[in-house]
Amino acid sequence: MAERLSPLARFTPVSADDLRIAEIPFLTQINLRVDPKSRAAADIGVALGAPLPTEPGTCTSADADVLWMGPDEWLVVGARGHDLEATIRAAAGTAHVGITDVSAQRTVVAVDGPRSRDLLAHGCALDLHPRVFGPGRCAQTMLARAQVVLAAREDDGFRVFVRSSFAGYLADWLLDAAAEYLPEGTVTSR
Amino acid sequence: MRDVPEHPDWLWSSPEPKRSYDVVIVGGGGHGLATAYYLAKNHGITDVAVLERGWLAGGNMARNTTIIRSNYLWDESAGIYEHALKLWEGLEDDLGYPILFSQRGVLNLAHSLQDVRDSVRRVHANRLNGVDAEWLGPDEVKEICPIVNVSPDVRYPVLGATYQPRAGIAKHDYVAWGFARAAAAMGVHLIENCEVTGVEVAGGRVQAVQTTKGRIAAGTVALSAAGHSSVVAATAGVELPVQTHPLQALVSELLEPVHPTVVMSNAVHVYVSQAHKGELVMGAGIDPYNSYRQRGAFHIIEQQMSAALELFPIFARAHVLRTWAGIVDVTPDASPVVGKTPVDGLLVNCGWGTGGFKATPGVGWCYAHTIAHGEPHPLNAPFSLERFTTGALVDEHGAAAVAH
Amino acid sequence: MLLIPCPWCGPRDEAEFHYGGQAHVAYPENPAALSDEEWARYLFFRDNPKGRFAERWNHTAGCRRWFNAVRNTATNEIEAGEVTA
Amino acid sequence: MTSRRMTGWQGETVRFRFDGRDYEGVRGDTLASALLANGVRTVAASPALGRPRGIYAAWTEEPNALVQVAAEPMLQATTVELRDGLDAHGLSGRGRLTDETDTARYDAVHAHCDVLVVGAGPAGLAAATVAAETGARVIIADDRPIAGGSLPDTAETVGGVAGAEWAAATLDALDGRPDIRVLRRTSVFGYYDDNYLVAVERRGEHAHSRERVWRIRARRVVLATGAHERPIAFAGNDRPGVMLAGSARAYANRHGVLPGDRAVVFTTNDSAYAAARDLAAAGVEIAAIVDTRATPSRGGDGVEILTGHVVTAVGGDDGVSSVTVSPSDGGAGREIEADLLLVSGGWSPLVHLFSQSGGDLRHDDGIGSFVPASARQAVEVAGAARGVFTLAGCLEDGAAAGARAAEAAGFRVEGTFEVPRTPDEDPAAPAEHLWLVPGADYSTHFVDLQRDVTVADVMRATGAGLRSVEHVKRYTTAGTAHDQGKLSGVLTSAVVGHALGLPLGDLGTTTFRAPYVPVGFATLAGRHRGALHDPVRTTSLHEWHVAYGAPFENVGQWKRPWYYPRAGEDMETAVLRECGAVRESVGAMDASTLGKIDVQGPDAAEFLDRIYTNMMSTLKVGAIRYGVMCRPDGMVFDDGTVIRLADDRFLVTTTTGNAAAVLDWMEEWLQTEWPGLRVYCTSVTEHWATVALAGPGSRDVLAGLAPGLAVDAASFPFMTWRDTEVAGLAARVCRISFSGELAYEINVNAWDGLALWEAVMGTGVVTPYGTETMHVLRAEKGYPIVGQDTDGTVTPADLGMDWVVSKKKPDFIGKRSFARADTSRPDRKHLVGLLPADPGRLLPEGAHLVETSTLPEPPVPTLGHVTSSYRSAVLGSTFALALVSGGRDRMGEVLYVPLGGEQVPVTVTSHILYDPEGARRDG
Ligand SMILES: Cc1cc2nc3c(=O)[nH]c(=O)nc-3n(C[C@H](O)[C@H](O)[C@H](O)COP(=O)(O)OP(=O)(O)OC[C@H]3O[C@@H](n4cnc5c(N)ncnc54)[C@H](O)[C@@H]3O)c2cc1C
Ligand SMILES: NC(=O)c1ccc[n+]([C@@H]2O[C@H](COP(=O)([O-])OP(=O)(O)OC[C@H]3O[C@@H](n4cnc5c(N)ncnc54)[C@H](O)[C@@H]3O)[C@@H](O)[C@H]2O)c1
Ligand SMILES: Cc1cc2nc3c(=O)[nH]c(=O)nc-3n(C[C@H](O)[C@H](O)[C@H](O)COP(=O)(O)O)c2cc1C
Ligand SMILES: [Zn+2]
Repeated sequence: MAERLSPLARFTPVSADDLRIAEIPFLTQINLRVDPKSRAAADIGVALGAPLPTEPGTCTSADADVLWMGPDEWLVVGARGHDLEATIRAAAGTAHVGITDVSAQRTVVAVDGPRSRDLLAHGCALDLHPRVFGPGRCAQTMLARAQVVLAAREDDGFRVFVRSSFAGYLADWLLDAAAEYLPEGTVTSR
Repeated sequence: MRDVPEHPDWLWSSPEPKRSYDVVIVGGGGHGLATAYYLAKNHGITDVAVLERGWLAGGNMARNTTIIRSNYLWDESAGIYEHALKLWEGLEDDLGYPILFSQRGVLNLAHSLQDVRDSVRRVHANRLNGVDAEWLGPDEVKEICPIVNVSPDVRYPVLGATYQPRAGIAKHDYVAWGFARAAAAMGVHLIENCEVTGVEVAGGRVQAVQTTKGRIAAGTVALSAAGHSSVVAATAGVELPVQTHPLQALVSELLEPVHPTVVMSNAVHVYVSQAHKGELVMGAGIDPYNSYRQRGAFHIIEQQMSAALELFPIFARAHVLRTWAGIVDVTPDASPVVGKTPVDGLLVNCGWGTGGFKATPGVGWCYAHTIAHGEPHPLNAPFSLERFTTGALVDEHGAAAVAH
Repeated sequence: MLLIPCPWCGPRDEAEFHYGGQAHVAYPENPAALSDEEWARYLFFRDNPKGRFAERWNHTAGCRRWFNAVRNTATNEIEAGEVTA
Repeated sequence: MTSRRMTGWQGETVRFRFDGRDYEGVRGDTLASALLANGVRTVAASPALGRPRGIYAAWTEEPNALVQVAAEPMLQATTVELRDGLDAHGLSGRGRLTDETDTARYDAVHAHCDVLVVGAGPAGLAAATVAAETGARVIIADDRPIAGGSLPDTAETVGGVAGAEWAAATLDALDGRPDIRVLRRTSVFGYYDDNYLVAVERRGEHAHSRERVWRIRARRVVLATGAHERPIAFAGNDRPGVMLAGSARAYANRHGVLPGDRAVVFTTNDSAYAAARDLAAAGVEIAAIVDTRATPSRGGDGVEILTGHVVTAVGGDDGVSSVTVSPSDGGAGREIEADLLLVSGGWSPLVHLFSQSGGDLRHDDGIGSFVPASARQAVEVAGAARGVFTLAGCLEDGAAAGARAAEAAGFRVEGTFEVPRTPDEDPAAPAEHLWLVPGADYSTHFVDLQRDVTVADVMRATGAGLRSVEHVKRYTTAGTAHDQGKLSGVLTSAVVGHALGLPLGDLGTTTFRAPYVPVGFATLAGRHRGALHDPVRTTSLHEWHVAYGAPFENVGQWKRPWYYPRAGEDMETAVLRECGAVRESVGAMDASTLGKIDVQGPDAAEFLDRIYTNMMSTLKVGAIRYGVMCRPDGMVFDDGTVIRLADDRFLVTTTTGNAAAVLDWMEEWLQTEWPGLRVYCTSVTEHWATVALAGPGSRDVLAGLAPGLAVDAASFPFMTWRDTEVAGLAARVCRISFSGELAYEINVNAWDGLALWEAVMGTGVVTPYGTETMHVLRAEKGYPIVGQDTDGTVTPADLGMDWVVSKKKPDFIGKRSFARADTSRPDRKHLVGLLPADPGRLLPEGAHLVETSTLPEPPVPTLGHVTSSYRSAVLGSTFALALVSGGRDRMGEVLYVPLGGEQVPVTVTSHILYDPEGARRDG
């Protein structure tokens, strides 16, 4: 039987001193909708090890990464195979929540290294300065002509969540933009 | 050789407004001026003032990409635009003014199978209406416009195009000045820097307009204020189903002739021709939000450039010389409103959105008829305000989806 | 490129938003009870002022929330303090 | 060293060609300075009159010296940096596009800052330095290759060193600091709403990207863009050798080039005296200074000064050979031999960007030009750009503006900025505002050199009755060339004022528009070209389709396999084969692109009842229903299936093209109209891969792959779904059909899509089919495709789908519109089938229908048009779907399709042509 195939399975990771780009496939992703003031929200926070972040554009990391997506919407991201859906469902009980497995809806591209901000600035209109968009910040926004969820990590690292159908386009775009920051010949330019 | 044709020595004078006119036309754009001209010429009505808030024909008339065609989908539209095209064909002689009307043909490109269906549908509809129309394959497109990239390897390949050979472009300013001069010569008053600030209504009947040059009484008030129609109509308590948006255009520097025709592509949002002096004249889609600012946003231009280069790789090293915007009034069905309003004696001509330049002589003709007879001409009758109540829309964006 | 203040995400580029036209046009309580004129008014007639305009925006490329703002259509300036979630 | 270069001027030699001849210049030259250094005075003939034209200015304001460099048209020789191998040609006002592919890269970068400073002259450098001190994030952009703005032109000193040196050091110091970005060779060309500015950086032919667009969002902006020297309209003012005084000074000081041997200086103000002094020091003989004023303020360093005089004629056909000067009040003229005529009509602040930003201008009678008045955005203007014309003044003004900007952006200015020392300047004597030297005939008094517009042309325009500078611009074309009237704009207004007897302030200027300098199309397109022009969306099976040789159909941004030709097959044969496989055996299609929306919450059923025309709340858990959505105007907007997963949970599918629109639509109603409904919608389009398995053999194939699933018709009825394992993968199987055949849609996690597909293909009995076959099959069954068989003017009733419109629900979106006069008309266009009399005749989609077998004269009323048309194996005929006026009342009627002179007869039938009883759906 064929293996699972991630959207960027055919993409060769980039690995240079200043810039690294690689897919992190098969993460568990749950879209969570719940009233942040509800009991269920609090219970889910407890189950996930940290309260749901309610400050717009922030994320928390405990048992899973929880990214603020909207005033009543979060993206809960866990390791491959992590049954987050069950955890969240159990915590929510019978309350009115929306819990949807979206693990394959988006794939994740890690962009790391001191040039990551320069690279993303080619296509992202957000101010990515570390004072403004440092570790713990996340945003839904546009990167080039694709909608993405962007999360800043420590050490100039970013996670770019992109819809699977756009992943090939975005990877092409990232490679093309990255060429300037990579040693000659790292990327065969199109 | 000078590329500016010799203008006549005299265009129009700037009289002080009288206290009253039989007909006051609000808005001295192409439509207002053409209406005044045909009122005088066809109906002998010359006690007419055209009131213009700024400089004559400085609104959309000064800003449009000058595409003239009549290959619209619906019979109602074909009727009025084809009437206009026939008038264009004799207009230079009629006005005694060089308007540089050039019937170089217009190509409307199709980029998807659905585009193809819609295009073929329009070609067939046009033929039934006596409008010249052809469906061309990519190779034939290339023959007519060799610089179009018809390679199948681009993101949105050209699958074919509709072609109207009689379509083309004209020099917008000269058209306006030609109408203005001819109307003024027949006694019409063209009054600039005269903004209409209110329409006076009593007993359900229009009485006068208030202007920055004082009150002017009128038997009939005919609105032709394009992007500002709602603002003026609102002062008479009349609401119009239009929304005002910026629409941008741009030109390149002057270039030796490379582009022999007019190419429009709705799917990738570009339309372009090369004006007689040599500049590429190009437009895109409207800016999405309501605005009277007469300026648009820059990303629209950037997107337009990437689309333009997909179609015309040869443009890569041309330069954008100037960008600008007009403000256009758009109706829900992308067709105009020309006819009566609930206020007696108050007529409206608006909603031409992104495509009313080509209609200039046609709408002037029909609107003048409507003013003179108090009833619409058969060609503008379908474009009444009532259609929004009955639902009998003339929906030109659904299938035809071709602006301008 | 306007900078539109999303009440949730903060100011973002216009390209992230979808314009929703005039605000506060409620879907009629009972459409069946309306005359054709009244229904046409709901369907097709919206204010189009030159000046202050209460309008709707959707932050489509961001939090996907609809919100209202008051913008001056003559200058494009969005009034501070007039943005509501 | 070349002939007109100042002795002792050092520089690395650069070789270039101009108009086919080889020359040498030095590094740091512009093409213009190198041409002048080589004694080339004439660059090209003027566009309309064919008069010889030379170099008139020294930077972006140049109106004359246009060149083509390789494939790039219409560059100003004054801004082209000389490089080895440069090959340029003079242009007469029109450039050439060439077929050569532009292989250069272009890109764009977003940038944010607290303070953006435009211009790195003394004012801009001071502003940036002060702002940077506060800790603010600063961007300073300047369009020139080296720092200092006009300082390198003037050879003034700052802080005891040469101005250019001070500027270079100051800019370098800024460049090294964190949070400060220095953009050289970068023109800010547009100032848009909300302090969004765009700039183009010229990075060089060999840089990674040749040009880069900067999209800058600045909290505050300081415009320190300097001023332009003004021309004067006089007879023969277009001759090669006539040059702005400040520009000639720049050629001497910046490039070590003497633009002539013997010069006459014609001025209305003091600044040209400094130019004369510098040029004299460089070795140009100054024959005389012609000052329009009665009393100039300073001595001419021994040069003859003719006060109260003007230039009335210029001798020399190919270039200046003499200058005739006369007293302003008439009287005899005097001819002075000279090969250079330097002109200064005063200085006009460069207000383009300020005006673009929405700021108002006012006329300043003191400097005789327009200056910034009230601002509408967060912007300061500093230095010469607001009429400060002394060096010390510019430094101080810049520093103050930088401080104001940083403070307004929330930073604190600590301490004070030491304004560097500058030499004392004599107080300037008042300038005279003379634009036009009176003449008998104005046919060689040029106002716009590039457009060949003279004062006579302007007067002709005013003579024709024109009163507005906008009309005069359009009548004469003054100000519309590549330089956008940087020099001619205000001059034209002034001449109009002269002609009409109106003050310049009343006339105003024409409108300033972006771009400030011309910007390349390719530059603006940036990376969005070729494959990156617009995202390509693909499914998890994409590579398989590619490997199998499928051509693709673009549906929105998606790539969908269209059909799968086998060796030797054309499209028609392949599609007929695929259709046959589905009707007789079993086929599979990648249906992953369908939009999928998860709708959850206690009020989900109520919500869907309002959104769809039919009833969804009565749907049983485990069941599936087809649904149609309308817009409030009653026109069909989308269709798809709704499956009920639980009491409070549904999965909605949408058409491929409409997925995003439907989700937005749902959110809009939920958030803005029905916030009380407890419903959450989430897109899961790409979470699932969907394989449609269709045909009488599909049950066996499914049974083989899903041994745990009871597949018989009773256990798994039509329009129900089951969760199970297919090919060992967790799957949701829906029994729905878009072909009329027994069929299933198998949904698995997209990561498993390829595994599923390969398992299906691995059975060896399944034929892959593409969108074309799907279209044929559904059309045979009369299933409409939204967007193909509808066009935004079609109601469900028009489609013959009354059954999908609930009569029970009190309301749903669109219901009210069905009762309007037009929507209830009997002669509306109905979806019908058409069978051509000749079963081999394929009607073109888009063809129209008419009533009669002979075509009357146009306009011929159309009855409607063909929306879909195919060859059908099972029907043994071609067939079509069409929207036909009153179509349902025309069953059996013969109508005609006019095709190229022929009237093709067709019979109107039901739109359901195949298996109308639905006998095949259970296999
Ligand atoms: C960028 C652009 C490209 C276009 N391209 C094309 C094209 O290729 N082909 C095509 O057919 N059409 C095109 N159009 C549309 C076309 O320009 C308009 O539909 C048409 O010009 C409208 O009619 P008009 O000429 O009378 O309008 P305008 O010229 O706008 O005339 C209206 C006049 O009313 C005046 N006015 C407004 N309010 C008042 C008041 N209160 N009192 C007095 N006067 C008032 C205005 O100042 C203005 O001069 C384009 C439009 C734009 C903006
Ligand atoms: N004596 C006089 O009458 C007189 C008149 C005018 C100026 N001046 C002198 O000129 C100097 C003016 O200093 P300043 O700093 O105000 O101006 P500046 O002219 O020295 O510097 C302005 C800089 O901005 C650049 N620039 C302009 N528009 C730009 C754009 N859109 N994008 C990027 N760069 C752009 C220019 O090319 C220039 O490099 C002073 O030394 C002043 O004394 C003297
Ligand atoms: C068909 C057409 C051709 C134009 N050609 C030029 C041109 O060659 N040069 C130029 O500067 N502007 C050109 N313009 C633009 C005008 O200068 C001006 O921008 C436009 O009329 C809008 O007016 P505004 O920018 O003053 O608001 C052209 C406009 C049109 C409609
Ligand atoms: Zn938001």
